[in-house]
Amino acid sequence: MDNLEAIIESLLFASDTPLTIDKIKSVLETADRKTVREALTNLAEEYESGKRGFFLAEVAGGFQVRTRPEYRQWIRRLKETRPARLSRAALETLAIIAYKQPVLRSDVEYLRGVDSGGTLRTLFERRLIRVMGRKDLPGRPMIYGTTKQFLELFDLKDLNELPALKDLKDLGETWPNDSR
Amino acid sequence: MDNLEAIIESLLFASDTPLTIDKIKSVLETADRKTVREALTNLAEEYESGKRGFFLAEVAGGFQVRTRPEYRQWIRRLKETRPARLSRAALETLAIIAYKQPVLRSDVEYLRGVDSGGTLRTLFERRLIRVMGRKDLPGRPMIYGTTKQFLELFDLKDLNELPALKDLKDLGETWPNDSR
Amino acid sequence: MEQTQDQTPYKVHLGDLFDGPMDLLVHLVKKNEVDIYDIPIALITQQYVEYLEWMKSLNIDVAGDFLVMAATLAHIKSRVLLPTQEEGVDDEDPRMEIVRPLAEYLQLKYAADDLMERDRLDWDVFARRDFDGTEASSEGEPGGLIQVGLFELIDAFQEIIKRVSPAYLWDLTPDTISVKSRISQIADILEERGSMTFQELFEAQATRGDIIVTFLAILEMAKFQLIRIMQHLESGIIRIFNG
Repeated sequence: MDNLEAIIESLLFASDTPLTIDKIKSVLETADRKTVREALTNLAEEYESGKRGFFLAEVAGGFQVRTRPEYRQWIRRLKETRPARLSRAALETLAIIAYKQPVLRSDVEYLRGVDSGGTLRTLFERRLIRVMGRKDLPGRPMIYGTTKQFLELFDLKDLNELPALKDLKDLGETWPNDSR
Repeated sequence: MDNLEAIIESLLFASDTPLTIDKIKSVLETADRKTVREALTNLAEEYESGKRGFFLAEVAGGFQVRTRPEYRQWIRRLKETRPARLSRAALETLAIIAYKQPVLRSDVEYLRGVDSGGTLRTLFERRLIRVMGRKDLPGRPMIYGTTKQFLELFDLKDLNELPALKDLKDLGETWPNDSR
Repeated sequence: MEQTQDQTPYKVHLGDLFDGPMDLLVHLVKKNEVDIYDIPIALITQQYVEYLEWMKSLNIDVAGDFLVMAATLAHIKSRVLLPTQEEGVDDEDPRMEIVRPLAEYLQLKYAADDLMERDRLDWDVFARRDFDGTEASSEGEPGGLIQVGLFELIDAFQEIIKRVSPAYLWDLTPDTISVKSRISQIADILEERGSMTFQELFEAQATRGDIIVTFLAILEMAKFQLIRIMQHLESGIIRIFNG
């Protein structure tokens, strides 16, 4: 491992948020984007081929070292406290906002058929959605969109990486999961 | 790297505090102390020989992965450019200025009920507020407002995006003095 | 909640069982194993209504949303069963009124599933939490600090409002906020350039509302002596300067 890679590794390791290439570049001063990207690619390959306990995830426009999903059970045992789960309602509301953004609350409620104020508030508090602006309509309603934290949570590089909406006609007998 | 080592590595990586051998043993259930110790020794040697960005430190009776001391300057640089963290007092003061701007220090202090010189200075140093002018009153008190950096910190396009209090009410927030 | 259970009878809301009428509809379509593009509307409507009746008989609270959907279904059913008066032009299957939103809703339910299948942070994968364990962390930071988000800012503001008298409550309509925003923009320009003409100020103001907002901003800034307004004697051009 060369020195630059080791330094970048230490930065990734010390950061609690994904680091962009530009961020790494600005910290290192001397390096250019290409060099940083190469070092990141090398690190990613090394983690992969070395079958390490972690891997390099490309999320929310940056890079973050994360533990391998296959070890989830052990880490959950270590952490004991379970993270707050998203309710089915919150998840569906979030999916609507992710796919339809920029979107109004009334659009969300039209799709779901129910008042969604409380759910929106929850998503807001968890910083998964944000106000993108206001619509030029009576009452100037807020326009919602997803946040960086949303991308981080679902391991998405950017919004383009959202899985394509399924064509219902191709699905046949399968039904969406439900908690019920 | 064998599987046990990778799992232990992922545990060390995900933990906020040093892990004791007993703790690791209890999480893994099957492993004995000797096996865990051997795996830790192997990891420590690997980090050393591989000249990685981190090393395995034996601290407070446990083990913790830490960034290498020789890279401290880079990590410090990374930390310096981290987004601002604000105290509760600073946050309150900032909220008043955001919603009430242009606003005098005396108004801020009236609302908060305490001297706010210190927090104003902090916000000023973080470039979250600015002096917009001086009021034609004895002592020519300064008039405060928020900055571009404020918008950036809160991911707002402009001040129009600052949620109005009625928006919060719509999201189911209880509102004091609401007679309806 | 547990303490009050003795006094008040436990009441279930239909909304606790189904997210909403759409959700119940999905359940019925699924249960009957029918094609959503060819819904037997009479059957589904009947089952839907029976469901609501059954719930009511169990003293389960049925929210208005569910009743609205029942009415919609009944209306569609009647249009399907009764032959249309005017034959011809745009004779769409009346069921499309419910099929379209239902299909879209289903599609998003699948999308929600797709999201859940990804490697979620703090569930499937874990990242480093903080800077502890780095060599540089020994410097530390002053205690009692929190990471800040927009909602924390608002909460902080609400806390303050709770403490002050109602007489001091001000009305924060979006309009007053637009004025504040405009003040901030004008301050930015003046900070950069020192001055600008009145004309420039109103340029690119798309709507009448924007012009009024700008005007109110100028008045407010003048009141606070943030700007000086000057008019050239000969040309008549009005110019505003950084106060």
